[in-house]
Amino acid sequence: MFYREAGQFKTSYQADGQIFPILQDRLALLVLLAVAVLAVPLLASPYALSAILIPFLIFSLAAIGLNILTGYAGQLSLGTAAFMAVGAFASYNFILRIPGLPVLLGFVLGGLSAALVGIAFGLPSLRIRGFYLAAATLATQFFVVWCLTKIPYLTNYSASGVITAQPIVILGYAFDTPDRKYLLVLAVVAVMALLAKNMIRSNVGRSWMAVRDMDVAAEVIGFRLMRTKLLAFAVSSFYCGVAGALYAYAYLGTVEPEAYNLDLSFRILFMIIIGGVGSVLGSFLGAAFIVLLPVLLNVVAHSLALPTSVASNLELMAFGALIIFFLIVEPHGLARLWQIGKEKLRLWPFPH
Amino acid sequence: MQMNEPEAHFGVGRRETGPVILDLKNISLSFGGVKALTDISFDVRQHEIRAIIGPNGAGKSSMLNVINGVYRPQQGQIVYRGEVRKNMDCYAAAKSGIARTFQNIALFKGMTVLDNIMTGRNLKMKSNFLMQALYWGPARREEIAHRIKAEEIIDFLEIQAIRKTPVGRLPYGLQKRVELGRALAAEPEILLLDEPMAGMNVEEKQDMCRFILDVNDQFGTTIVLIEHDMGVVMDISDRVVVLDYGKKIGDGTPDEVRSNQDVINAYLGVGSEH
Amino acid sequence: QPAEQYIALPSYRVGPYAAGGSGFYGGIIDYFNLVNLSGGVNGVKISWEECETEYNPSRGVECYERLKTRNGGATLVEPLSTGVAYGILDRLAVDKIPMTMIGYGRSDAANGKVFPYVFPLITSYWNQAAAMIKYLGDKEGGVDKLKGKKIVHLYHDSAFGKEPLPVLEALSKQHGFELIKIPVTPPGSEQQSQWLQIRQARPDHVILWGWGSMNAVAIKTAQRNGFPREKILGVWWAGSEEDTVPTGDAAKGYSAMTFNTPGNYPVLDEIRKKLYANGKGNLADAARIGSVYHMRGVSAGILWVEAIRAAQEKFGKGKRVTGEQLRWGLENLNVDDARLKAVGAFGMLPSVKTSCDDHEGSGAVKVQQWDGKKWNAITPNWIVGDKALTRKLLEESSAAYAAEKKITPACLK
Amino acid sequence: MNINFFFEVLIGGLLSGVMYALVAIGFVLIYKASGVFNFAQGAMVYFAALTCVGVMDKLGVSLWIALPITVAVMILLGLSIERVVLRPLVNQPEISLFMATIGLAFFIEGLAQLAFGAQVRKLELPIEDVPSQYLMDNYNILVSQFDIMAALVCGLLVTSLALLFSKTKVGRALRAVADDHQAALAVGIPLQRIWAVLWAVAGMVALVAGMLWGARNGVQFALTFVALKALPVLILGGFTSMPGAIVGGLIIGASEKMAEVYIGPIVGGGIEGWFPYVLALLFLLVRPEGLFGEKIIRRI
Amino acid sequence: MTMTPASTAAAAPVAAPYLSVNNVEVIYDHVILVLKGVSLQVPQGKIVALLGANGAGKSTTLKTISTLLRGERGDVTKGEVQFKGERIDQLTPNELVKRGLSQVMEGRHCFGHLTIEENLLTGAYTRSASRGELKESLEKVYHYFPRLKERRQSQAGYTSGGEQQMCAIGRALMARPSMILLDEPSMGIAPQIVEEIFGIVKDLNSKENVSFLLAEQNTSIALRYADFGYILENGRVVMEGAAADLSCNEDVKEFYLGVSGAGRKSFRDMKFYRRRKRWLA
Ligand SMILES: Nc1ncnc2c1ncn2[C@@H]1O[C@H](COP(=O)(O)OP(=O)(O)OP(=O)(O)O)[C@@H](O)[C@H]1O
Ligand SMILES: Nc1ncnc2c1ncn2[C@@H]1O[C@H](COP(=O)(O)OP(=O)(O)OP(=O)(O)O)[C@@H](O)[C@H]1O
Ligand SMILES: [Mg+2]
Ligand SMILES: [Mg+2]
Repeated sequence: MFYREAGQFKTSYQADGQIFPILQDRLALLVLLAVAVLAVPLLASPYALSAILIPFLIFSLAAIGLNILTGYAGQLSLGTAAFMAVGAFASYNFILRIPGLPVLLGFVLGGLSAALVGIAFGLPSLRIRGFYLAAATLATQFFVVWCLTKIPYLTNYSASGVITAQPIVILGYAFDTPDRKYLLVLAVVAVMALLAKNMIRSNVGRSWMAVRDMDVAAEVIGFRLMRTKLLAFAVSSFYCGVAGALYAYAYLGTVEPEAYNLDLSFRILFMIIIGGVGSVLGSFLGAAFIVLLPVLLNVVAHSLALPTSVASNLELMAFGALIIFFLIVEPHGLARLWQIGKEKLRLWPFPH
Repeated sequence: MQMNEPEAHFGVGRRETGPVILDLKNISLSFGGVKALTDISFDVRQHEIRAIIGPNGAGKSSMLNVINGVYRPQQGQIVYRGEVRKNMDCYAAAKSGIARTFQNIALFKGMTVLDNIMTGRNLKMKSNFLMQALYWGPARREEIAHRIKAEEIIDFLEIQAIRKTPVGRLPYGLQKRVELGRALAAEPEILLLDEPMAGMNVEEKQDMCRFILDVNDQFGTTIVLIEHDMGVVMDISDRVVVLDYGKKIGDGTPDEVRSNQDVINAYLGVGSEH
Repeated sequence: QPAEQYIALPSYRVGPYAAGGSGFYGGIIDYFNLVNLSGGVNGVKISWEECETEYNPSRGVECYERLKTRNGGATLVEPLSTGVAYGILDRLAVDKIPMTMIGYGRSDAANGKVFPYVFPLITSYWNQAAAMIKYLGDKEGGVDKLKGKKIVHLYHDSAFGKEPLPVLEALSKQHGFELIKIPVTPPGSEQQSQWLQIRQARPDHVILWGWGSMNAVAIKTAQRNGFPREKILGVWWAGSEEDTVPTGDAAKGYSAMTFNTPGNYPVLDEIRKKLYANGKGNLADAARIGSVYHMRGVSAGILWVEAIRAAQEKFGKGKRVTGEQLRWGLENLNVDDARLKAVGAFGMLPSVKTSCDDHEGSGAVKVQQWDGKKWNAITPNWIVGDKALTRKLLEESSAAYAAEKKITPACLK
Repeated sequence: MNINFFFEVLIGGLLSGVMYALVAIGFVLIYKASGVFNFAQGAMVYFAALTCVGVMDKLGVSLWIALPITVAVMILLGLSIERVVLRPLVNQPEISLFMATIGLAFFIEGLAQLAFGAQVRKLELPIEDVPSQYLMDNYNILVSQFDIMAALVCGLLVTSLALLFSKTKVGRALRAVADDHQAALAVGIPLQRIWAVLWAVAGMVALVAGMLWGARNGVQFALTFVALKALPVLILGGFTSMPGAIVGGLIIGASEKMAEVYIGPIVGGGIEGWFPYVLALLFLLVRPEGLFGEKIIRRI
Repeated sequence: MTMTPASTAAAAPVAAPYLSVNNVEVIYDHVILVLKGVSLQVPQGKIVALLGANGAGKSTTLKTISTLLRGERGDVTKGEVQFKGERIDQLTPNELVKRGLSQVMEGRHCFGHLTIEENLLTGAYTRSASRGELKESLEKVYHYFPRLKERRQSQAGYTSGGEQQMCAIGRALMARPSMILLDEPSMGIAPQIVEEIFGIVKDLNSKENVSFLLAEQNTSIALRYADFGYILENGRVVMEGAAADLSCNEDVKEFYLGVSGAGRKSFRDMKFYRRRKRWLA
């Protein structure tokens, strides 16, 4: 009843081109942001902030990155964690070796390094497609982690091969408590999500989607395949790189290259598939699903007074089963489910 | 632009056919053992509607593919606007004003109708991706300017109601129309249409013809058209080239072609009343 | 409600390392149950909560954050995972919760001035590496006999496998043996080329610095290539039943480091009698009692309980101690042979005495050998390597860490 | 260069390649029949091996009794996967199906460990993994007799499956299904039944792989990782080709060992993890569909 | 408006329906209502044409019958389909083909990697035919479509649009069905061949008693060959009747045949965009 499009006429194309053309959506987003910025840091426990919300936001960012590449540009990739690792280790080295470098700039440089690596490993995509490309991107994954363990310079010659993120200080203000870190991450993620949304509704975004849907036709229309694909790799890796840096700086603190292993790549991939391939909202929903579900299952399973190993295994099985369940309900992911829900609501109470 | 107002068409005379704009000389193309095109030459004049007809597998689509650079002919030469090209490449073709539609609809299935049409305008967009990411100033103005053009095309093709629908969900006939829209969005000099009216009923074909004629009249767009409906071909085209088994067997005005015995044997069939 | 001493156990019982996780945490919990049966530590019962990490750093951090505030706040944490340990390393001092890293993690964390809340108890990788060389030297009849010998370091190609390199390299220079480093890409399910290289090099000894499935594969591949297992010496993460049983007879003669002497002890008997006989054991399979991982868990339990005891001595008997107080307990641990005898574990683990400078407390290890059925200790005494060397490395490395993190090294009270 | 050693490396590599191929076959089977990359293959290998030793353990029976029981379990598993997971997902985007197999992998892993516990087990096949004395004495070359048997088994498997695909109408139908689910349904190919059968066969192949790998490395969770070794084999050989799996396996096996032994020491070693992938990648640049894979048709 | 749905009832087929669709309603994606209660019948041995503008729901109707809708996230929310007196809405397409009901899908859908001949052979999957029988069937298809014989060894993905269309039709014939659902068979086919295809349809119909339900845009030819016709608009049947009656109907003439009073108008002379006329909208 309250969710209506009717009566909201767009008088300009500008208004129609908005990210959220429906007033209720805009209001909801504003409320959400207000809650996220004002209420959450006050109300949420440090646990929720530092163990749920921060990783949730960071993973969402990585998922947006992967979604740009896989969801929008159609290039299936399993190397996400590698790009995250490049972002983290590059940021670490820039901040370490350039005295006085602002941390945020360090993240940007980390992201740019990841983008460069992304371009290098994106080159094969000009010839290879689909699962072949996916399997080939594993080369990135293994190669990058190998480099990080083999080149002591990158870990500042630490004997154990781990890096310890420098404290985050921006303009003299230390982001050292969970709520501060949360706000920093939130800001970065919100801005980057907005930028992603902008790209997607402009020509770049359309070029990616065109290449995804039918690359030959895209070429005939005048998109240059090489440029488009490499740009997608670069932008995607940039996002992943920044996410990787945040993962090290705002979340783990001390990391070994192994933290960016194949497992992490897969987790990010799960997020976009479950959330919705080709949807920024889906990246968030998917990240929430993959971050929260195991926690919920863990809490539930361990409150059943089952032997721990039984509980742990049941948890794993339930996780797998729920993934399958949601895919069967909606193969296009949670974002589509959400959209259908909204469409129903829009029509409600007169369905047809 | 007021091309969606029917009245506008009264009094608008057909443009005169101009000089040769595209000249194909001795094109041969084969795939492994299959000879798709053998030594074909024909030209296209500015502003004309040029039809290509022929039985299935004659090489019509391949011909279009050669023109806009999807296929590279093994032999032959393409002269476009006076420039000789051994072969085109897709991007160069698009850049120099050749747009097309495809026989097996090649729309971007996951995108909305509006976005599909907007992709057609990509070569006209100048702002770089950073500006677009910021959606700021010039990038935003540019986007809106192009949106206006796209909306004109949408109005023209009468597909307003589906502008936000993902094209994958549309019925076949409408997809054909959207594809035409995408090609039109590029404001091409030459428009290559591969069976634009397949899968339409008479009423829809009439509309489609009208669209084509209007584009041709108003913008002077040169049109190369493949179509199996002889009624349509004979009615709207200026000249027709007939292919069979990759060879040219006829070329001329519709009337000439209609009475060409080779063409009747190979394609039209006797007693075809179209 | 009686006070309880709550300990956070971010454990893992599924995934690739489930076998180790279930044994280790099973041992801890068995010991806790045993202590609680006899009334707890001076009447304070121990409570704990587990959380499945799947050995994944991100999930481990979540577990830690979730567990740490439960039940009035965790007073100790043990993730048994380097990745998870690193992920929470920075948070410990803020949360004032001590963490033990029993037999893993960065060796320089033994410096309590830089890592006040971290306790790599019993022994660290560096001391283990030093002890290994000492043992090999003794086997040859003295470390000086190592001159001109060839030792292969076959390692898990990760931070873990590279950790001992500074020690091994320094010792190779010092004693004049040739060190051949051969990495194995994790997870290491294929090692044909490495073992061919080893066979080619004809080394006198092979140090197997492996983890997880890599170990069984190494032993099997050695057999396949006809390399004598007697010449292979594994680290303690390559020295459990889980590493040898799946290889069948191939592991016969293979030896590995350990900080528990295999055998039976009164404490294990009690666990059998009081817990498993009444269906209260934590292991699914009672046959695993006294297995390497289980014993390691029991040892952890013993040390923690002793730390609690020590902290209670100082801060109030019969009362729950806080994380900060337990940290003190861990830093002032003195589990000597008498104490071990009292808890029925004499000989099971070396005596442990910690201080602010030395959060490790021992550094002594043994070598055990697999006879095809079970592990047997083959060194009657605890071995300690060149501790001066490891101390030097430790100081350097932890100083670098302190500099990077802008920490001023100091002992906490 | 020591020529004898060179041959040892080469042969060792080729035989390792056979082991990879064994796992790759399972992937090819499912990919060919549905165009889906079956992420759960590794989990199935683990599940099969664990079920076999688990049954031996729990029921105290011999290998020869446990094997048929495991076969039955694997068939049941295949049938249920088709019924519960695949049937509702016919004609959905490939990536969703791929994801479903990931969910499946979790489920199977949990199920296996729940049923039989997480501890590492040994699996002893009647053939021992020691160097073949015969070859040692006569040619002074070291080859494990176990590997020779594995190669034979693998060859047999590939031949019979390749024949199935190329010579029977079911094979043709499978290729049709991989191209277009909807059209395959329309011509009356009983997609459901075919999938059920195939997943059952894939379960069997997983069992064979699980037995051999399990005997080699012990039956443990890490068996699920052997899939990672099979991937470069797949891309090199082509996702859709049985012979490709074996040829790809041999190439990957031999070249990765060569690389590790001869290039590894120069760059610090441990390159086996990525080398096969890079090799396969370079190869793809020349032939984007792999050695024997079906050519990708791009036409408009 | 001269004709109401009710008044056509008299013209409805009298023979017991071979295939009958009763009041089906179809929703895509849980929200898009496409068929709003469609009913139609195909008597045995007859050819029935299903006509209608783009998006009217013709293809959806055919997919409902062949139960291929499931794969496209479409749900039949109401109504039922009967074939030979049995409900078939719960059967799998494989069972339907076995019972003699085959569909030629719109938009070709050949198996790109299979050769033309292999494509045709998959069509015979449900038959347990001997090699000889298969060969005979193949020859028959090749006889109908000589072009296919020339391209028999080419991968279908590389053949021309028309060739693929022929392949799709030929493939359905290979199953020797007793009822064929044809979705736009004439699309993209040269006029001569179109006549031939319809000739084949008539042939099969009269010689082998195969029934047809064909969705077709080429109204004139469809009505020429069909016995009955249904006109679909916006997911509803708006008109039905004997083919001959329909082709005489003024509205049909104007909107579907493009002829009005003075005979066929040239496409060039259409000065106005047609305001689409709808019976119910
Ligand atoms: N998979 C789908 N998801 C959502 N909507 C669909 C889907 N398929 C078809 N539709 C919608 O259903 C309606 C009917 O489509 P259908 O394909 O049945 O029309 P048709 O009569 O066959 O048209 P045409 O003559 O163009 O082939 C259209 O409005 C279309 O947008
Ligand atoms: N990429 C290709 N590879 C191999 N053969 C091809 C390729 N493209 C076209 N052909 C062959 O070339 C011939 C001409 O094809 P083309 O698509 O040009 O025919 P057409 O005239 O458009 O026919 P239709 O009217 O059926 O669309 C056909 O026999 C076709 O099989
Ligand atoms: Mg064509
Ligand atoms: Mg249709």
